[in-house]
Amino acid sequence: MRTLRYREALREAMLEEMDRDERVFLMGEEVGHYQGAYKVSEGLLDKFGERRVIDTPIAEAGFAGIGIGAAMVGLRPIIEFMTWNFSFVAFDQIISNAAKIHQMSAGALQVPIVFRGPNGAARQVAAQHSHAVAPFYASIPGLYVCQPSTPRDAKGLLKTAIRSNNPVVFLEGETLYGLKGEVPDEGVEELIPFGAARVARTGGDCTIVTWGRPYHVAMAAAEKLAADGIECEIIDPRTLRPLDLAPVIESVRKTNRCVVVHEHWPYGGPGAEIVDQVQRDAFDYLDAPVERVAGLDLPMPYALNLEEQVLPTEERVIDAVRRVSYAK
Amino acid sequence: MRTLRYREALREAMLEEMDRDERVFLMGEEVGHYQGAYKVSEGLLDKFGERRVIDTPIAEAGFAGIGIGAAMVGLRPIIEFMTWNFSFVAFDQIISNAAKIHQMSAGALQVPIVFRGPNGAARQVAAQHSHAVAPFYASIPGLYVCQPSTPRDAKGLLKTAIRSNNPVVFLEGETLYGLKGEVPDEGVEELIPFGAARVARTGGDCTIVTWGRPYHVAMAAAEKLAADGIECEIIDPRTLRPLDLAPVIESVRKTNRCVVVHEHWPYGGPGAEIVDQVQRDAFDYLDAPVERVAGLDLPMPYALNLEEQVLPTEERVIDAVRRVSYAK
Amino acid sequence: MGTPQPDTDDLLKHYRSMKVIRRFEEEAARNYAKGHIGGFLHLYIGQEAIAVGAVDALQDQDYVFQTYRDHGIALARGMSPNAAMAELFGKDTGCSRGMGGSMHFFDVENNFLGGWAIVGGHLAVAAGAAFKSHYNQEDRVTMCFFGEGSTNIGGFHEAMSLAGLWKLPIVFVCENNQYAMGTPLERTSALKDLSIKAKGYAMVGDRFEGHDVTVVRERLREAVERARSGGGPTFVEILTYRFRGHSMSDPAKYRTRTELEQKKQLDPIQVTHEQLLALGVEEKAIDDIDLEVDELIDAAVKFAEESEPAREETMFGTVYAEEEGDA
Amino acid sequence: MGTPQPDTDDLLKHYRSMKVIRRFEEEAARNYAKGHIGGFLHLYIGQEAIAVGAVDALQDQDYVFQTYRDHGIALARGMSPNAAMAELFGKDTGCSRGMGGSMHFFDVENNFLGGWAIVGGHLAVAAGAAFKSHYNQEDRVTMCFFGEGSTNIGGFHEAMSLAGLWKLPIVFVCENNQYAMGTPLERTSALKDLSIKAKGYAMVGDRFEGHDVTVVRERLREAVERARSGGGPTFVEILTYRFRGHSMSDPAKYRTRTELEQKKQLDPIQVTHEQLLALGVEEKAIDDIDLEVDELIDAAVKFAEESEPAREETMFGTVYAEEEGDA
Ligand SMILES: Cc1ncc(C[n+]2csc(CCOP(=O)(O)OP(=O)(O)O)c2C)c(N)n1
Ligand SMILES: Cc1ncc(C[n+]2csc(CCOP(=O)(O)OP(=O)(O)O)c2C)c(N)n1
Ligand SMILES: [Mg+2]
Ligand SMILES: [Mg+2]
Repeated sequence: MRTLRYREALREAMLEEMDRDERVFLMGEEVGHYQGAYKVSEGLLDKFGERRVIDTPIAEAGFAGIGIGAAMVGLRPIIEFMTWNFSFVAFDQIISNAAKIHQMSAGALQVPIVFRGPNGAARQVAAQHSHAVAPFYASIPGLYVCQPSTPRDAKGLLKTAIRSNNPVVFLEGETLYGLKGEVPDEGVEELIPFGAARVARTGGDCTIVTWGRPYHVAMAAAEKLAADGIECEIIDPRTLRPLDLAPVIESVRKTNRCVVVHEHWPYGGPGAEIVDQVQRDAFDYLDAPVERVAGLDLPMPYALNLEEQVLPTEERVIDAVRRVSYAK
Repeated sequence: MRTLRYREALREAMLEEMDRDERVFLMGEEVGHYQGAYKVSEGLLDKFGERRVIDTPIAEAGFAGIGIGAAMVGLRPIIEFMTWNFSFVAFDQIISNAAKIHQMSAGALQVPIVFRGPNGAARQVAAQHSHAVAPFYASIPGLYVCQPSTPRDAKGLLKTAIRSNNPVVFLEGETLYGLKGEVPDEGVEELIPFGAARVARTGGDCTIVTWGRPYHVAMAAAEKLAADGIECEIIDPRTLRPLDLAPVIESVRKTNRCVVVHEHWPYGGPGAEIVDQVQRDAFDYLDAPVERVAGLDLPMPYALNLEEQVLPTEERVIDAVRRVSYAK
Repeated sequence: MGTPQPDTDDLLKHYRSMKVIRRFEEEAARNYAKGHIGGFLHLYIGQEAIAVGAVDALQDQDYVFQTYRDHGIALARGMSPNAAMAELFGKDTGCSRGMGGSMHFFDVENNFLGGWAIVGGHLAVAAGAAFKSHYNQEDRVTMCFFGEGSTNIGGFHEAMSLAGLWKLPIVFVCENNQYAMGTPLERTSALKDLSIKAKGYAMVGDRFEGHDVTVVRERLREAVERARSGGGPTFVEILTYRFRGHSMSDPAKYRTRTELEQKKQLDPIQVTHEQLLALGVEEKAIDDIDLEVDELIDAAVKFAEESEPAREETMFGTVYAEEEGDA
Repeated sequence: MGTPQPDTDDLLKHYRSMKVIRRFEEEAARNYAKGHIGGFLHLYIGQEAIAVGAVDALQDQDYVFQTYRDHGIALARGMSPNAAMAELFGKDTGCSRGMGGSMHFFDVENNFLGGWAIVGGHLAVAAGAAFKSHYNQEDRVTMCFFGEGSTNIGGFHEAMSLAGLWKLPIVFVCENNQYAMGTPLERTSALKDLSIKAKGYAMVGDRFEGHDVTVVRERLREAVERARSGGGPTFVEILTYRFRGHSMSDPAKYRTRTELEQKKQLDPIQVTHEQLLALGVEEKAIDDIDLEVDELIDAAVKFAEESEPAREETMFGTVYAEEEGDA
């Protein structure tokens, strides 16, 4: 194992897959000459040239559509959105075209494409630049949705996404790019399958389902709770569509408690979907209602003191776990 | 009380509010000279003229944005999307602008605008034209979301929406437009408040939460279940944001069972949000997990035999109610 | 430039092809009225010379994209009337196995890549197919059709901007049939000559009448050759007219009977018929074609009626494509 | 047309206004480095003559919209440096009470309507403000600014199409500073002279250099008067250059030092300074302005530092507007 940053792990995944398959190319704003707005694609232009690392004008619907068309006829595009906030102007391309073509053509056409970029709050970038978009994309059949929390998952899932024959929404995090973590050594290929949740921490008192930036908040909260004798089992679904809750149900049968921790707004989305499935499939095992710790239900304000209050905090996670544990 | 069609009830609401307030205008594709793609706006051009009933080119993001800008500076636009499927090309205007301006400007600006049009399946219009969009819009703070099931609610909610100082997403139904129902007599003004669910049927055995087209499917299913001695209490939230579940919780305390019936895809959305809240607020009263009857998790096929299978059916509602009632 | 002289054999071929489309849609309309076809049905009647001329300007390996008004181009491109009619009937034998219906015809074998129902939504997708030819250095042009009402939407602009910037091998064909649903062009565009829009993208523009199939073929051939030879995209506006309503549910009250009658003077099939007679073709030879086409279409209806309905397996089996190593 | 002759009093006023913007942003940059300001900070340094000239071409009742690069126009339009700096510091005394930050300045009193951060997203909104003037027959023009990188996106096209069709009283000002983040225009547009895009919307276009504040005012005044007198919208491309990176995080490696130095020869503040001297204004008079501006900006920083942080009540209280009959 080596230690890599999340950003480097993503870069390696793209580099290896582009090396392996000439049909794979990267397209987006500033991905080439600028080396990526967040430096994820640094060095790729030098290695693969302008044919395969393509800087675009600001026209997300246009280049997302071009990616979809290119995928329909045999290429394997990686489309970078500088941030997922900018996918909203391309929303129709993703939901009406990418997610529909395989079925509308009765299987005659496939759309092997990856849409990727940073998702969620990025520290004080305010209301129009802080969207956590999983609720929109995870609800759409025909798409796969990945949201890796660690460098290792980032690399392994992105490789799987690039090799997939289906459209994949790949949610990264500006505040995760600098994060360091273990990644398999060079030459050791790891493809992480979709729909395989990962148990990140074991514990018998409360099950926590979490992913993305809040995953790290929950992990820290779990340590503090452990100091007070409450052991949390933390499960990261890694892909939000498909959603693998089997390990969660199994865990809840043991802990009889569940808390879901996520950045996206509280109304609906993967957070509510997980609660829906857990209360149905573990109904007889729950000793308390499933609780959620989510981003607050409002547009993101600019001021740091307020942004910190909007995003899930260790404190809110600890309170929720204590509530479902009926502990003070 | 009079009997009106859902379409006529909506038209009356617009007509009365346009009569009452000159700042209100209607803008959209074919709303004027063509009298509305679905004839909801029939006659409005003749009555109010081209200044206030405005046909647009096909440019949803453009005229949605124009509506938002006009609302910011004092007008009260009603923006018609020929169908909500076409709101996807205007998605960014709704989420990044309409829902954000009041907060970004710290309250200095308001966006009193209504986005309305038919939502959901419209019989064999296939994958790109059959979206039930509530999951997307109901998750966004800063918006209100209405989805009336009856002519009376359609009129009363639309009048409230037009008078609101906030952006309102108003979801109608192509398959509801012809539906007849009681509406208060002329001269009797009824404004139905947002966040006030309606108990449509009382019963002590199972609570059903439903809205839109499936509301009528559930009502029919309830009659059949009653014949077998299972009495359902049916509650229509009427607005999905804000979501008034107080009567649902109260009902579940009595029935100890709950089924949520909706057209939108199963993953997340209002359906899962309702389950999330019910399992939390009525935890000690539930004798069975909350069940859901939703549209199937796939793009809508064209063929009628398949479309009928995708949408919620009486049969599926009946099965769900029997399951939570532990009845064969 | 002077009007190109039609060649008799070509013209006979074109006449038959246009006739197939016309008769197919007349029967489709009849069966829609009977309730055998559902959803939206947008007829191409009156615009046939464009699809037929365009196909003759293309090569087999070239890609074609169209809006929901797609029966004409699909048939011209070689789709069997059986597969087309069966699709309208929602049958398993349809070109999209009953998944797509009228608006979503697909025929990958003939490089007809759909059938798209979101205005402006398929232009960038078509540019993507052209991008692939460019990426792989293939000798393959993409032709993308859309209506004049689609030129105000963002999807049009972004596809034009990117195709122009990257000199993609694509021809954008705007079928200006004067109306977007019930709205005439003068109420949707400040610009009257839409081909001027090409200037905004440093792109070549062209504009002409679309009732003479030979003219259509020759003018589009120029654009196709430009794309094929690396000269980049062309924006072509073709003036035409639809004789039916926007879709079956549209009574077309927004236009006068006189306007319609006057436009019908330039019915492309009539025009071709007269050209054939002028070239000395016997009335009898033309009647034979008409008869053969009638039989072809009647057989298509029969085929559609007798086919099995769309299958549940198709619906569940095409949400996601198989992955390597799947089942 | 010949270059218009500046009037000394106007020019002194313009010099001061540009100087306020320049010094404000220099201090903002310093405080960003110190960590007193967060998020994105896009500086307008080098483009000041456009904001100042534009404001002088407008009347008080006119509406102004800008992108995230909004400090310059906000200050030129009359926002107090205190409210502007406090916003950057995320304070309750800021122009958006700490909700918006650098990208979302708002100043309704001065009819400055934001501060928008989605490329192309505010053009239609601005057209909507113009639509209201048109609807209410008000004597009020809207001016909407955006960068050259924003001309490829759908939002640009739809706003231009609708404003042109309905002859809305709006002026679209494209500040062509040569780069969209790190990408020069030649890599984002096949068209070099962007003002040609106006033709695609049957709209009047104009194009000129933006370093001489008097030229900017005079040329924009024509467009503003056209809009005011019912002549419809104008698309204006102004050639300019930003001396700093796209935002604070951009080292601007994509351009050469020589290019930057050469562009700085046309620093609008320097140009104005020389024009003032040429008009016989004393160096001393100019120094006095500089001194007064320095104090103004220092006071603004002090004000921002000492203000109370943004308030929770504002955040919770501005998600929804009060309804009639609310509390
Ligand atoms: C984005 C979007 N908005 C609205 C519609 C509804 N609609 C379908 S066809 C049509 C008119 C299109 O007219 P035109 O582009 O001229 O093509 P034509 O039908 O005349 O061939 C409209 C408004 C749509 N399909 N997509
Ligand atoms: C739809 C969208 N895509 C991408 C971005 C990220 N972004 C912000 S500014 C910018 C460059 C804009 O350049 P230009 O329009 O020339 O304006 P300038 O910054 O030069 O003033 C980009 C790509 C965005 N804000 N919105
Ligand atoms: Mg048309
Ligand atoms: Mg620029």
